[in-house]
Amino acid sequence: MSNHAATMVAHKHPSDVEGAKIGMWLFLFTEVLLFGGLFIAYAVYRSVYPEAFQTAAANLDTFIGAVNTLFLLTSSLTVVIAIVALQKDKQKMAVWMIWATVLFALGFMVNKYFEWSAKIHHGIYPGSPELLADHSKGEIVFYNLYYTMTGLHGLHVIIGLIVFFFVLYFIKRRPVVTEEMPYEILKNVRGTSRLAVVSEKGEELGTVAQLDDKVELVDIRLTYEPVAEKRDPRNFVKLENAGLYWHLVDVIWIFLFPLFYLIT
Amino acid sequence: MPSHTLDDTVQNGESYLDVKGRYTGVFGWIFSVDHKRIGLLYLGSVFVFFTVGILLGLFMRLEQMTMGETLMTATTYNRLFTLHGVIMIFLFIIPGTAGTLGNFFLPIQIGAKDVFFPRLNLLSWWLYIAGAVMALLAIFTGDGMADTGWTFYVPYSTQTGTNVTLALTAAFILGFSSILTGLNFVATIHRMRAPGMNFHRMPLFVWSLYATAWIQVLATPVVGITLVLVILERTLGIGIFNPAMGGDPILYQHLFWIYSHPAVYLMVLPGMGVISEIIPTFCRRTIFGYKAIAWSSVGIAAVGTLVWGHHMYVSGQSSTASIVFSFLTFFVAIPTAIKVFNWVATMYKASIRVEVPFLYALAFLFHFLIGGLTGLMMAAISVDVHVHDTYFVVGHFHYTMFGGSVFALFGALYYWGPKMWGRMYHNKTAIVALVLQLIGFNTLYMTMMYLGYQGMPRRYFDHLPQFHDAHLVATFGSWFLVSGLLLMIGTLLYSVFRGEKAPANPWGGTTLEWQIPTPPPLENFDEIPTITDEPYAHKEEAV
Amino acid sequence: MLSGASSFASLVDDAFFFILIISIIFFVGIVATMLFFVVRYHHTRNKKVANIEGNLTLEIVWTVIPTLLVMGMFYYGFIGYDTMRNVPDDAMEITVTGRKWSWTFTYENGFQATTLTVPKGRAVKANIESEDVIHSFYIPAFRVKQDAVPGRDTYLWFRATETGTFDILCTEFCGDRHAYMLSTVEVMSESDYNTWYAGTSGEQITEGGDLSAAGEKLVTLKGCIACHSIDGSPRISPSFKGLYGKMETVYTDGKERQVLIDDAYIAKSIKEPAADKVKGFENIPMPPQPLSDDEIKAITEYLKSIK
Amino acid sequence: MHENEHEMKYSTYIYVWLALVVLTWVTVAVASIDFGNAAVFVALLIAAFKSSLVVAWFMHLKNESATIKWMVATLFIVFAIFIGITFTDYPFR
Repeated sequence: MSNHAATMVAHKHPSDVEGAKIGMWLFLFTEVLLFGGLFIAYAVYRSVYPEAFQTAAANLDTFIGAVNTLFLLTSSLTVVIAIVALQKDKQKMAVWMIWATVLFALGFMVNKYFEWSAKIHHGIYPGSPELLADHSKGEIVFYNLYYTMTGLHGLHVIIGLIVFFFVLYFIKRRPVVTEEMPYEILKNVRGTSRLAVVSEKGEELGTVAQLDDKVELVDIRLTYEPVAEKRDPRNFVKLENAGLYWHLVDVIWIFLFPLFYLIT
Repeated sequence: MPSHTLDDTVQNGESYLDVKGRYTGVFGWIFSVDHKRIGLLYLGSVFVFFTVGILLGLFMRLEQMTMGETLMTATTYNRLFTLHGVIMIFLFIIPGTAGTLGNFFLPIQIGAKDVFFPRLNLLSWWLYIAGAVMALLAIFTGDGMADTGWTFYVPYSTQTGTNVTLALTAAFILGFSSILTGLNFVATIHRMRAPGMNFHRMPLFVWSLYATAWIQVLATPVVGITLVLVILERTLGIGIFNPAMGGDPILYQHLFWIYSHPAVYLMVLPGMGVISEIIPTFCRRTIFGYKAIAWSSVGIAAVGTLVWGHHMYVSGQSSTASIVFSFLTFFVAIPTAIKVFNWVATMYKASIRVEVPFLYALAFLFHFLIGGLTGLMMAAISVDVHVHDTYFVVGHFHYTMFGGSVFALFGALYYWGPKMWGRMYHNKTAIVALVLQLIGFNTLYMTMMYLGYQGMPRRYFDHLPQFHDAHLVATFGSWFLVSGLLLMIGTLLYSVFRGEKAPANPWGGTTLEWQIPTPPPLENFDEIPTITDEPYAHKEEAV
Repeated sequence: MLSGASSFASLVDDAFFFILIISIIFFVGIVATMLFFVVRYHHTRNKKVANIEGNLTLEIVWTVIPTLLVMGMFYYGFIGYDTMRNVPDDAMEITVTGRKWSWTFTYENGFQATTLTVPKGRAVKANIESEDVIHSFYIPAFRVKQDAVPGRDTYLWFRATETGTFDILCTEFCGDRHAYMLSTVEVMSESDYNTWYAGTSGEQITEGGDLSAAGEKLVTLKGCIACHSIDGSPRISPSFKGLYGKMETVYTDGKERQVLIDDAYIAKSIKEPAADKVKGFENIPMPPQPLSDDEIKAITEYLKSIK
Repeated sequence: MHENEHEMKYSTYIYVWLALVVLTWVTVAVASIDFGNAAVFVALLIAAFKSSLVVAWFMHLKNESATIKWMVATLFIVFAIFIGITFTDYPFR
């Protein structure tokens, strides 16, 4: 089915990579503007409460932030390396690099987990009594934004992880898939009627076309060799689009890091 | 893509309505990735919600016939106008022209076999349905439909006990559906034009959809995150807009209108595109000022993103902001005026056939002029301070949205209906329906504008005695309007199933959709045409 | 048209009519041309069409002329607004407080009332605040309007030019009784106003005099009667009539129980409205009211008096 | 299939990555310098530079068609307008 569909698409706009790219970029635009709304909110509140933002930012751990930045930058590097590897038909290298990306992304999330739980442990989370009682309004806004923006970003990291697992599945999947083949399909394959039919004892009974009512069951064994290590070109597009998405997640963090951790 | 619904044995040239695919019956529709079937799916669902919206509006008018409580309590009334707004905006007008006619005719008009991402196209319809179901769930679960108005202003929307969260989730999903349609259209227009069809040979409907699609892609995400922030405040207490937590409720309005103002252009631009198709066809001549009309669509979309603050003159934003926004707002009038002048100039030295679609185009111009000109009154700050949030605004936006884009949609259904379902409408019934609509529409909304200038605020369950007579007149008008609308929906439905068979080109149109059989075959064209001329090349001697 | 009663009325109406007249000229002109073309170039009269593709001069003309006109309109709207935002130095100040669903007006001497009284001919600056959600303070006859935003103080000013009584409305949707968040402004002559103002006092209502009468004033002033009627008629909250001394079924932490409505219950309901919610009204949120003990006592006395 | 893809080299990407790491160090280092009100602009400037490296090389925008480049430009113009016009409000209250 999927192969059939693919040929039909190709028929409509023969391997139009450019169009697929336009689609992907437009999708990224919507992601940028989704965060964009929050960046507008950040800009507004920072202009309203400049001192409070600095006080609150000083409470965030710059070291953890910087480490996380490095994690994401490096994971971006491993993604592009995976893409190049796939382009050079080096499947194994590509798979390893995607695993590295996944690992860095997990490292990022683990860091984030410790960072958030430390803050929550100190009673700093949206709507907490300590936050509302001991902090100025500007700081409350800062933490609300911090949790919303890094939370949404974290959600995107998780989505990215899931996407990479799918890509891994597609790359590691054997290029030729063995499927059960019902007789209805098999009979349409050209030449089937000329296949020789052999009894269990080994004597020849004639061709499929000559079968009569006496035969109760035909056991068909097909042996074929899958084409090993032949890349499926669609995997490349999948990995590239996953990569584009992942770099966007990186770009957003590149802005989140100084805005929340460094403006002390 | 059609392959999913296709046997390999499909006869090319067979109508898309008759094609037997992998699925049959209703599944042959709701799983079809054919852009034409998706267009009709949208059309059907959109008109179901339109009918509901009309009836909600009628109930509101009936409540206003008397002072005090008559039909319903204030609580019910508040939910009713919220639902009316949500349905009419998110479930009707936004997908109304782009989702239905855009899906159906955009690929045909540019000489393509489908949109660029056919499966994504089906997904956006499914998301539309998911959003609609969510909105319906909001009515029947929890404390019932939100009572905030479709604008969901904080802090009221974060405090009310009604089911705002579910209504917002519905709006978010519908927004996502709209984004996917826009993304698909941009990719389609960029990559799938037939050979020879450069941007300046595209039909003007396609131009308007192009501008619309960009608004959908660039503005919708901002409102998406804004609605999410309100949901977060209601569920997790993250009060980004909550003044008790240092937040600013006016920031919500900025973020909301960053989308929702351009959204009015994404409601009206496709309507303008339709008018740019109907007028040259029935004038039997080329359109006057093709490039001016085409680029003014882009101009409207561009300037439209700069003017959201004119909804906020009295909100408490700075006076500077009000003045800047007022100044910018007036510039939207220019490309709009250019369009109107060019349309009228197209009628000059033409050979005009006065058919129902053309009458609707005239009605569009009539209403849209009133809507646009009253828009100028409200763009002027001092006047808006007086009329803001009164019935004047309600009248104004019904003139532009309803009298404008929706009348264009009606005209388009009479114009393109014969192509879509291959059958003609009943002429006399259609004209009677139009006359009823015109009488009712103008009585209702002109009276509303009068009431607004007298000081009648919008979203009032009840009214003061001095407003009573005008309210009565408006309600009378609504009866004419509703009967005209129901008659029209009836006659269109009749034409779908029982109408006379339509010829391939009943109006003598020159764009590509008129050059293929009626109803169109599954893949539109046997052979992709090569374009050598402008879209509205009519012969000098009218036939 | 609605008669105007402030110095802004003519500013707004003039700008409105300026735009209206230009609009009518354009509207009539365009519609007439359009209809003329439809008749003149109907296919029965004109078979030969002219495929005119455009005309640059015309395009420029109908771009430039509307641009100039709308700039004129902008200017007209702008000068009106400019006047509205620049308060004269000698303006008297009044604080307008919006809450669900009533307005309270506080004068410079501390006197509070639920209707507004202003002198004719003097500039009045209204400082607007909100206690809960966004409201909008609107006096159609004066052509003024400004939102009351929680957490942010806004203002407007006006100079009344006619004596009489005019409507005050709320124009930002604020809930069930939005349409009844009404009040009036009474414009008096300068001398009448001075006499009236001299008779007001900013003393605490509860100071001296009849406690029950003070309570009656308070339930109006604090907006209680927006939700609680005093004549037994149904509104969104229990009526005050006959409430005191009644046994009522309430929900406390989700459990039903019977309570006697006495001084203690009333005090608690005012300070912690969510603690014991009367059955049938358990979903109606009432905000805690920042009232002094004296004020609560006065209200309790008043409730006792309306059996 | 990918004849339109430019040749890719591992080394280019590693250099870009190194530049990004160095710039991250620079951001952290200059954060301790007191630029006053300009601090946020310095931080944003470096962030903008870093992200344009990612967009141009890692997302290979520099090899994309003019159409896509124009689209990206449109996005940033629109976003700049959103922020810019919002700031006709807050500083003037």
